[in-house]
Amino acid sequence: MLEIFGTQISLAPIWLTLEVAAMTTLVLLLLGTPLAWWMAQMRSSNKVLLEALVALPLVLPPTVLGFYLLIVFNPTGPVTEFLRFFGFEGQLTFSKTGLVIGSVFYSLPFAVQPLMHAFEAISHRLLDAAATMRASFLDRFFTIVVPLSQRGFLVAATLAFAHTVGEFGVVLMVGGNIPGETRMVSIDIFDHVESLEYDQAHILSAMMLIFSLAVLMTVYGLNRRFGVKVG
Amino acid sequence: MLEIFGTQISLAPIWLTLEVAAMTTLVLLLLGTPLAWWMAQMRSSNKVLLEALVALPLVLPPTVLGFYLLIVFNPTGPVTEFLRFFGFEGQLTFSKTGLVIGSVFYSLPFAVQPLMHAFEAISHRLLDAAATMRASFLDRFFTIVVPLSQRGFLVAATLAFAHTVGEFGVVLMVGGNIPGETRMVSIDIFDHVESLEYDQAHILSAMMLIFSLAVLMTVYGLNRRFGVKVG
Amino acid sequence: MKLGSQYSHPVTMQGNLQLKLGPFELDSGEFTLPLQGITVLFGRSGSGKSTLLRAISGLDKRTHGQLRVGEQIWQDGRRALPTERRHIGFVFQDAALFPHMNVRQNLNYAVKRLPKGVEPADFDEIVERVGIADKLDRRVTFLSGGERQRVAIARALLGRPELLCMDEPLSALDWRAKAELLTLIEEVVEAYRIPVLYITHAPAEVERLADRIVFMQEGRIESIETLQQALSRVDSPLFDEQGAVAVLEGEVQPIESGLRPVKLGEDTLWLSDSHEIHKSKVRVRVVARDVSLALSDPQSLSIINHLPGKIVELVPESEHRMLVRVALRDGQRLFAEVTTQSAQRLNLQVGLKLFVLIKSVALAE
Amino acid sequence: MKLGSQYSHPVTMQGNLQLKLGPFELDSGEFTLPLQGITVLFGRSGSGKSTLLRAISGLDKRTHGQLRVGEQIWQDGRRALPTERRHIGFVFQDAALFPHMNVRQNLNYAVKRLPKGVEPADFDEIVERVGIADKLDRRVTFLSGGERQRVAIARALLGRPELLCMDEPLSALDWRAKAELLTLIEEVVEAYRIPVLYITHAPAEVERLADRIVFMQEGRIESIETLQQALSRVDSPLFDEQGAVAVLEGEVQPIESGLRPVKLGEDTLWLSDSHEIHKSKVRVRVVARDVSLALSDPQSLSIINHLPGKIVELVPESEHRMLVRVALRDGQRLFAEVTTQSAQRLNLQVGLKLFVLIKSVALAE
Amino acid sequence: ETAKIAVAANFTKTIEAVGQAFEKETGHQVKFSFGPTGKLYAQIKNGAPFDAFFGADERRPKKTIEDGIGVADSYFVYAQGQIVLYSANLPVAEQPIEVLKAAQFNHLAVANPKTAPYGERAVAYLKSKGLYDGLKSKLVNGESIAHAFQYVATKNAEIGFVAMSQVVDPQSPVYQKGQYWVVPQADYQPINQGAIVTRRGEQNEAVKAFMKFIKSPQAIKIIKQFGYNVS
Ligand SMILES: Nc1ncnc2c1ncn2[C@@H]1O[C@H](COP(=O)(O)OP(=O)(O)OP(=O)(O)O)[C@@H](O)[C@H]1O
Ligand SMILES: Nc1ncnc2c1ncn2[C@@H]1O[C@H](COP(=O)(O)OP(=O)(O)OP(=O)(O)O)[C@@H](O)[C@H]1O
Ligand SMILES: [Mg+2]
Ligand SMILES: [Mg+2]
Repeated sequence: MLEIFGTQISLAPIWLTLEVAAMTTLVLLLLGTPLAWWMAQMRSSNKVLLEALVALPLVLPPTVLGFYLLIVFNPTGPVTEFLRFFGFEGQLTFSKTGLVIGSVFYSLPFAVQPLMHAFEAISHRLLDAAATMRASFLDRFFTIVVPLSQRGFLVAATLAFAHTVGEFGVVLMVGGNIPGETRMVSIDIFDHVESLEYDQAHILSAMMLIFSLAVLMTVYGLNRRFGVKVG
Repeated sequence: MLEIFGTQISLAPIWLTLEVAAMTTLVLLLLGTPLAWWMAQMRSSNKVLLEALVALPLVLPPTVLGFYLLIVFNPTGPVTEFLRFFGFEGQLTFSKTGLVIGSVFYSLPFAVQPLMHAFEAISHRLLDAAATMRASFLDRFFTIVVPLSQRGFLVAATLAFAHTVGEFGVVLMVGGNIPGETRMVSIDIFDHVESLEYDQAHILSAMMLIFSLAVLMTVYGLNRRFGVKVG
Repeated sequence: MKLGSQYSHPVTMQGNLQLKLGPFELDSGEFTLPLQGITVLFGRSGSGKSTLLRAISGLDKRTHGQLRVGEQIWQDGRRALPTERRHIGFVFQDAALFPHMNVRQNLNYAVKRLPKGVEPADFDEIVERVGIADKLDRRVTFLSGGERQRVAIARALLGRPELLCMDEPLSALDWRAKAELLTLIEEVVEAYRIPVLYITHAPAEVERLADRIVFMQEGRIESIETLQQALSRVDSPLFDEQGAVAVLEGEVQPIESGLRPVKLGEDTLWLSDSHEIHKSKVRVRVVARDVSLALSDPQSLSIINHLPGKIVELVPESEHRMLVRVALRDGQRLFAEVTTQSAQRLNLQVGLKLFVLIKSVALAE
Repeated sequence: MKLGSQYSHPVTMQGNLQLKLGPFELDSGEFTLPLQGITVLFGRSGSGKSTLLRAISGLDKRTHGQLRVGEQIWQDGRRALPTERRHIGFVFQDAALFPHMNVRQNLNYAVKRLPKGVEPADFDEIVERVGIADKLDRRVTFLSGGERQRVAIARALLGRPELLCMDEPLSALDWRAKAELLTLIEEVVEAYRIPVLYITHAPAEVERLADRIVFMQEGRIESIETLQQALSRVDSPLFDEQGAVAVLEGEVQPIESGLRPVKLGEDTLWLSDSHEIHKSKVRVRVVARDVSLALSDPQSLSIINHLPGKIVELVPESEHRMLVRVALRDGQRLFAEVTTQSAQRLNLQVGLKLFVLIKSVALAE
Repeated sequence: ETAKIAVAANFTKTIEAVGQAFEKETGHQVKFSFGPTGKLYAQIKNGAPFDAFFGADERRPKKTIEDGIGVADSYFVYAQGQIVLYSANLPVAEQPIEVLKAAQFNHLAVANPKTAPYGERAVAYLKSKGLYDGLKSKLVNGESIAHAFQYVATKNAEIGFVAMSQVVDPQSPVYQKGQYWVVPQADYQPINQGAIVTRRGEQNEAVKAFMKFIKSPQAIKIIKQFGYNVS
């Protein structure tokens, strides 16, 4: 609990939000990187189809997306059964795992797009040069592609993070708004608005905005100071 | 009214959604183009700050964003007064205008980012060449920049359109869910889910997905066939 | 400034331009340039040639200083006449064709934007002369480097510029394309009488084209000289690995038994280049190392160019080599490079009459 | 293939590669190439030189066909040994330095990835020889074009390649940088005895460097010839606007009164290039147009190179010009270009003994 | 023991007060998750870990029993909502019907009659009084009763049917501002808010204790304080 201007602010949702957003960002970078690389290598016709598919979650309202995720990840549903087969215990929905899965779906395009643009901009001759120096594919990827796509990773991470922080519909649907477990800041603000606690809502919103702006600017600032300027 | 598999589907929200999405896309292109151009010309330090600012609406949950829009747009508030000064009649909330303005805020980053990338990729020497042939700035913009940023405009338009179609929180908060005036498909689906009319919800969702995929692919396909391949 | 007015009497460009680009600073200093014929900007890489040309064209908004062309003020402090109102044409090193238009559309871009009252140039004639008549409907992305430059030149000409700027228009091309386009540029400049500012760092191009040369160094204009002035220095920046060079001007005669006679006063130089020449006056480039000296007119020798001349100067080049400047009978001068040994053996001295033997002579290109 | 094994007896590359790139089709045909010394790939722009070199290096996954180097199979149908296991070095036209690393990091990239058991090359020596010892901590984005290529060459050498591929490594450079780097490449190749595949379309580079030449045309290998074979044809593709050229090989002698004597058998050619030479054998490039013929040894003439020779062939070049092939006393041959008029005047005929006058002679570069 | 209870969003504040009293009294823990009733229902149906479900109406709690998720005989009505007509400027306290008849306002806010019982009752009331047709074009629908209230509180709608609980709350932004009129309970079907225990919570001691506690006079007093009726 934190007191600001005489108003009680519960901190648990804030920590949870940061944790979920961080995990989502991590998962998105891990999944999005190979996907974006693959898309960047494609010829234009398939690429646009894939781009369209990746952008498709955008079209569904998040609550509706959450509704379908709820149905798909139902504890007696096939996906959970499938995972259980591999030793997965527990439930996908109404847990942090569920929040992360939902957010990953929802923010996928924001991670994939900037990465793809960054990868497309890398000169293949640099990779060729590395190959002639006996660098294997993974070696080339980590020593050439990753450092040169720094800005793409940065944009992907910040967009994914920001979008997850501001995420509401999916999280509410898939998470269940359980205090201390799946109640994120966005839902908390909403609850405060619902119960006429506008002061808390205002303070929380302001905190999120200021915090996010601070994070964005620090990250961009660091990038600017230490980043590679290419081209 | 349309009957699919014995289920009544009201078409009005669909038309409204398409209309609002189209208008939002138009407004975003009109506003986003100069903003993106300006950002593309900037040196990197200010640019990242501006990029962060443009991305900021992402951090607020749409419902919360909508809540603040409700406060800002109230008919006796300064924004409405300001607009009234320019001859604007009526109210922003509970109107299509309000929906469009709300969606514009919400989707701004998705229009600005791809446009900025596209503009950055244009060789300034082409603009120089056009200037030596007596083309004024606007002339150069429309005859060189716009055709060469075709793909950026396409991505911006499709993302903005898709995001508006799937937009929920802001529209819900600001619109007033007036049938035929501000009830969009996303809210309609939500209402169906709320009142346990899952069949209608499924059918509407499927329609939106299929329609969106069709639109995206047609647009990308046309672009591929008639588009300019540069570089 | 009325279009065409400069054709009769040359307009003067007068200026003093500054432009700071990161660590680099262009500061031209006061300069005055008659806009007539071809003016070459010459200098080492990074000396600011491109920057100056862009400043003159108004393509860099950060320029300040003064620039006046004829009666018209192009730059005054930070206030600048926008490029689109300077009536210039620009040919860039990489052509800068619009990739979303075909060749004809690229050309028409210039034609459509001619100011009212300016008569369009003869489209067909220019296209024909530049040699792209059969490529008008091609996508520009499918053109070769030489073809692209031709289109760029045609496009610039169709804009009826009052000044044509060219920034290394040929440097990306191979020698064959280069040779063809040099001829084209020469012809075009002569035919349309447009003053040209031309950047190159190839001395051969300078010798072929230049009426005057603007030497640049570290962002400054060092000097503005005519070609003859520039070549008369022994340490001219125009001399490259081939060493000293002279350029002789002569009148072309009809071909005789496969050789092209070029009259230098009463004497004749025979060129082996037998390709067609449309001009009456040509420049001939003579490298000092290709020139031998003989005290008497030698016989039983396959060298055909033996010209009588007189030594006007002996310039030691190094311990063992020297340059001998020889005046021909019509007053034009050229260099011969000889070893000090030979000079002693032949007893070379100023005033000595002798024969200049030139083995290989080429039109300046 | 053990590292260094090819130094003693040359490995052979044998192959037949296909690669389709849009409208362009590379189909090398069967070829056999001893991997020793410098092999130049020569051909017009678009003939497929780069494509072939990339196919040989395994840089294009779409390649198919056969390729065997020594005992090792590099390509068999669609199966290909990945580039990183071919132990090649590659120097690209634009250097392809890693922009996020400084010079030292670029160099170490190669060193760190040497296979176990391969002894690293002497870093300091290579860096010194290539002339970048004082630039190791520079950001590569701040290097000039020539410096970039030096780093690229050093980087390739530090990878201890068993084959060095170079795709027009000098074409983006000006003549000064070009001359320096040509010397460097020559030295390096001699010092480290690495076989080289070298692409260029500059005949001067071919004449200077090539041990053998792979002529390419429209995606095919037309022929593989030694330099002498290639130059002995009158219509050699190596001849450019300067016309026919001969390359003479001779032994360098110490400088005498500012001139560099090069022994061709008993006769001596005097070069005016007096820069340092670290080799005993050099190639000298003689352009046919620079060669004059005299029936008797002429006196009172500043030309210092008078070599006795004998006409072995007369080749009409055009109606009015001919090439005269002359054998020197040590058997090496060169061309002289003369007008038909002169030929008649001097009564030139096969077997005629005469003197060859060479005004300007340069080391091939 | 801990009980996880899903509660309709309109009851957020009330049940938190009850919960605090309960925890003090019994030592058990309760965790409340809030959301729209339909969404909570969908979550419970898809395996959400809730031990009890407090809906905003009768229908959806009862449906869980039909679905076999709710314990058959656990259903009871824990509160009845009261509708009030609120306006900041119009004299609704003295002349409610006249104000509605005169219709000198642009917007009348109600909760969505399709999904929220407050809205449904309000519309039914208007119909029964013959006022509906005259006001139909001025109705704006809040997604929930809280949302309808926001329209009024932010002055986007001049007048609205809201919940008693929202105007009597001392934290409410309209507390002791403007006027309200309590719609006579006899004029509309009671808004029964029903609750059930889920099969999952059947054995949970905390749930049993809470269900008992909420029927206690102490709890009823709290509920009434917040503006609800308890029959
Ligand atoms: N936009 C820029 N920002 C910073 N420095 C620049 C910029 N443009 C050019 N320079 C620098 O200004 C200097 C002069 O450049 P400029 O292109 O005018 O030279 P140049 O004489 O045309 O050379 P070259 O013969 O290589 O074309 C160079 O050192 C270059 O690096
Ligand atoms: N990725 C590609 N896709 C399609 N065509 C290509 C591709 N790469 C090269 N080509 C075409 O293949 C042909 C041969 O190209 P290549 O680069 O091998 O020629 P080159 O002999 O190296 O020419 P240059 O001397 O100009 O470098 C050219 O016509 C070129 O346009
Ligand atoms: Mg330049
Ligand atoms: Mg090539």
